[in-house]
Amino acid sequence: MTLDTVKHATETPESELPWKELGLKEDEYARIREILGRRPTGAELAMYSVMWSEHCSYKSSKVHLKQFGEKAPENDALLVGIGENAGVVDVGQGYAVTFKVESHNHPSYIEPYQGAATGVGGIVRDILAMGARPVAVMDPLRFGAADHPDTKRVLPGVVAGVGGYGNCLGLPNIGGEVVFDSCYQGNPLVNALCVGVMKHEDIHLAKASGAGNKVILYGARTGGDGIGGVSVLASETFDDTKPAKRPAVQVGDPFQEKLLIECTLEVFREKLVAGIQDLGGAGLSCATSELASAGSGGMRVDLDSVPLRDATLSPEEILMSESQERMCAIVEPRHVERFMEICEKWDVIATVIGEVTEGERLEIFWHGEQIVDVPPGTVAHEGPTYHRPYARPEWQDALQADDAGRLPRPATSGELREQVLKLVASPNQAAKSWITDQYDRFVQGNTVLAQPEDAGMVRIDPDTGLGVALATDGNGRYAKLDPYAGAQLALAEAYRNVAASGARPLAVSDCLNFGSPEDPAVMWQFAEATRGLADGCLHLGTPVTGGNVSLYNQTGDTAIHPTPVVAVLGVIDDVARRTPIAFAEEGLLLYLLGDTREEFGGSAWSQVVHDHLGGLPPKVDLDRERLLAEILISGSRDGMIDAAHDLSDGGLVQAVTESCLRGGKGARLVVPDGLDAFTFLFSESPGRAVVAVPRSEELRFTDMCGARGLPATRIGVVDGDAVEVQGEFTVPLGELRTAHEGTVPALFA
Amino acid sequence: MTARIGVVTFPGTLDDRDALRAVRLAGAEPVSLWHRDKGLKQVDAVVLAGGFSYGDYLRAGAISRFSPVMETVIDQARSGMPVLGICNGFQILTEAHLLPGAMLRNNHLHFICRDQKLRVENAETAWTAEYEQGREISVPLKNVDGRYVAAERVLDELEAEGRVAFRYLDLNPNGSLRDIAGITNAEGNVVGLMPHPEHAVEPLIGTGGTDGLGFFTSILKKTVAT
Amino acid sequence: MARVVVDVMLKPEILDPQGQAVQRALPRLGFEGIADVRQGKRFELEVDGPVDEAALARIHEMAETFLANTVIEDFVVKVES
Amino acid sequence: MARVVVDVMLKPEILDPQGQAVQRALPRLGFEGIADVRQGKRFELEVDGPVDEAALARIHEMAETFLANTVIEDFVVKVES
Ligand SMILES: Nc1ncnc2c1ncn2[C@@H]1O[C@H](COP(=O)(O)OP(=O)(O)O)[C@@H](O)[C@H]1O
Ligand SMILES: [Mg+2]
Repeated sequence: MTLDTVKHATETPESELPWKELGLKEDEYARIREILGRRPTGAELAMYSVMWSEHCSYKSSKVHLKQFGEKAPENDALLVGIGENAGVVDVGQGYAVTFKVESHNHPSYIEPYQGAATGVGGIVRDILAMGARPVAVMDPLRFGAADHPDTKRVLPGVVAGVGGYGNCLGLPNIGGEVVFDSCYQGNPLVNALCVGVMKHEDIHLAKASGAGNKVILYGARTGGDGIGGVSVLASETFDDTKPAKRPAVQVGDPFQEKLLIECTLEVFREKLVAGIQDLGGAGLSCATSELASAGSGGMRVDLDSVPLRDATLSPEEILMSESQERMCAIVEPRHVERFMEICEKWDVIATVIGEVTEGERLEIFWHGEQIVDVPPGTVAHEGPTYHRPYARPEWQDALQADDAGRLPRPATSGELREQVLKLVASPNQAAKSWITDQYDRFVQGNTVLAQPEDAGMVRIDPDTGLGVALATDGNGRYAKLDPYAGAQLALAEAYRNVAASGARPLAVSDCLNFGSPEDPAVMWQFAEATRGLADGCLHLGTPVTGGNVSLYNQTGDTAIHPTPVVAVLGVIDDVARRTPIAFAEEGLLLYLLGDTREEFGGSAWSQVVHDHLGGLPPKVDLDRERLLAEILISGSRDGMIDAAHDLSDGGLVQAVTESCLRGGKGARLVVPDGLDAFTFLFSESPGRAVVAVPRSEELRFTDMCGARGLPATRIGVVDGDAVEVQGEFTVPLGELRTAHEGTVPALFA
Repeated sequence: MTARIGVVTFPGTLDDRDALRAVRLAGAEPVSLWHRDKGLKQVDAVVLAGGFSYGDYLRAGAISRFSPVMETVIDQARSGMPVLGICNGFQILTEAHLLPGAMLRNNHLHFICRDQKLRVENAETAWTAEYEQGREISVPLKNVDGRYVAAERVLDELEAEGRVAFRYLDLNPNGSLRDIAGITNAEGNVVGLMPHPEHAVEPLIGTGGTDGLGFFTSILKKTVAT
Repeated sequence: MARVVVDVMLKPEILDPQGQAVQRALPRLGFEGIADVRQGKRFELEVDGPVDEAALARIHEMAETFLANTVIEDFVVKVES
Repeated sequence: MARVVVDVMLKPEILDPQGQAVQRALPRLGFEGIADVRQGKRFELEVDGPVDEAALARIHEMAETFLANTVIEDFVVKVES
């Protein structure tokens, strides 16, 4: 076979290329020809096809994502916004924090362990590439029905993969989510978040400038992994009846990544790096074109110098390979020797594969012949933009009309008690410690809060106690009922969780998991959710700093529930002031903050007791969320509250169960005037939290709430070894614990 | 002059910085040691920290055991230098035959991370002198290859000589024989255990207690005294 | 009782970090001349009853669906003599 | 290049939870008649040069000191035909 060089392409304009097989549309191919003024070479086609895929180019989503920039709130804390590997926020004392959540959904369904593991690996490299030391990970997960046989295959594999990779890297896992719903049966969602810390002056960007600077590829050798994975995975719905479509799976090597982290941090420390980019989706195609287009000059790469694991790889394959644990750095010639020494110290293979040039083109050579000659920006950023049609689905009205308020409620106290136990034992509400105990939460010695707390919290300065808190949330059931409100509810919940831990919410990252953008109903859900999230972030003053979109999460014509997962980052000046969820001391007074309304649409109760999804989700009030957060933060700072737990799915009874079991103490509860016991226990009105206040602080605390206009209702006291709802029922803690903690091990152990 | 306590970093070691911090909090001088260097920088004692050295590939500790630094550590340990192996460090010590037995995959096959109760069974080793015999402590446990096994004869010998240094309480988290969480050599200078005392040295962090600090104050006293 | 062995190895194109780590360690231990190491799993099955064609077919199926993950692994079934 | 295989199995008296987990899962998957399962490791070594007695002796030593931990494991060295 003759090599398809640029010269050859010019001479054979009519040669047919497999653009269709690579996932390109006819007009996209025409556009490439127009850009180049000739037909692309095979290598060029490979690069354009991966970079213009949905996954890399955001072609269906970018017209909507624009809002995150347009509606960005004024926020002095934002140091680097959307567009870089991850956003960076100022957390004070000279520190900056970068965080991002990303999806690895499709690969995790095919090969749960490796899919999840490489998902963690990928997001960690993104954070590293910003110049930060990664300090924690989180894993928002969604699976099919808990009792479905395939969930028994997927969940243990995913959990072992998240743990296997993160534990081996030495990153504490400080939180996440586990949600079961049959809508995720063929499309589990594996999202992964990483947070990193650096000093302001250490921020690094992905750009290649300075003619003569060297392009250094370092880390693992390049193999035949995941070739075409990007385009095939993201452009088409995965269909497991056709094994031929299965992309090659990537296998991760966390040990290699750990070396990559230490080695990279050391070259940063010695200021040897002018620009840096991790290799993720689209591998070298992505790294070289993005580095070159963000810089001032062009770039020349000799592909022969790329260290290979498999000597038979073609140049196209080398460009598309998604082998894990690789990074690409731009280094001034005078620093190359030292850079190499540090790589050698860490047993990391490093190779100069090219250099930054005076020109404006990205030129790639193979055996001395030119196979790529493109304007890098056209590959990296000028992919197609679709204005996909969207329309509110015709079933939406009927779904919203099917009000959960009409569902039969428990008629007797006995029935109420039964439903409480059923709720806290249901897979979604049950304790997840069987899962989270497979993750190291202690490593690095800075973990202040981890699962099952409302937010994960790590200390970033041992001397001052400065720390950050993070929570991720997303409720696909709410979003299905109303995607605009659903996205805001996810935001509100994560925001509230962070505030409940005592930290001040600062910034947002998100992972938008949806079905096929080619379905106008799904596209409408997507448009509504992004609009809701952007409006919500503007209102709360928390900018979106970055995130990820995962589309085509559907089986046949059936899409998953729209699932915007929102991560909120907060800062706390001294982690000693953090608020845990545990009711740990008898005599603490329990206060319910916020208003409780009859809101059961999309609720856990409607799902667990009636297998019902309909009506409207609870009503969001972002001003109220803000006020609640201020009270929670002041309460923590001024030592007025000993414990706090936000109220979300499952309502009050779920929160009280978790806090009592965590502290090993019971509670006596009184149904407040004006509420019935059922609504009191199960309503999911947002903007609420339950707090435990020492008697000595009661007056100060209620005065503060009163002065600021936040309803605070005394609902009981921490006491004994049972949860008692006066006049209704009593459940001994032991019985509650068995119900709440037995479910997940019984399903998966 | 205070004691110099070395902490070895192998490729893949994770808890080295935490161990250095624990040494500092105990009042000793922390010294970083690198796996490729044979020299021990005149330290008085060595900690082999936790993690996944060499990815735990082949067997946990199997590859690290052959590093240059271990040649010296093995030598010095045989002539009495105190060595503490935590988790991966314990695995390295068994692979190096400084301690008997071996570590295998947990009986439930999962990585497990929990607050673990232990009993200090031998308060006379170089690393436990600050505890009273029988003291119950709570420190984090986190591993996947934590099941201690040895031949019956070896176990009997360990018991008879009081060389079971720590035993799991309440729950045996991994199927370790005779609930063994940690052991010592006959001389009491080499100690290995699976749980992580270096993660229990500050309020708030980890378990939120300081039950693990005694390991580091013990060695400080011991090395300053001698 | 008869013994059937199932050897499961990563496919050649799939990264084998364990094998690599072993190979890289060998020269340091003074063992030269090993060009490549791959590490896989070996299952020893004790089979009740005769190991006839039907039994082997079942074991083959078991290996394919359960013992190996054929997305990334190959396997071989052997009757131990 | 010649291939030498080293099989490493836990000693029979050592509990093998991985093998047990496999065995327990089999009936649920519809595979009956497997009385016992043990899971071990298989190393495939590609040897430069001839696999003569000297080479095999070296590989034996490598297995004994490195590939297997003889406190808990047994091993077998085989030349692949
Ligand atoms: N996959 C997971 N990984 C880590 N932590 C998790 C995971 N799933 C749940 N958690 C943790 O368990 C706790 C309870 O989860 P959840 O009920 O979803 O919290 P909330 O309702 O407050 O958002 C939280 O601390 C959460 O971070
Ligand atoms: Mg919460």
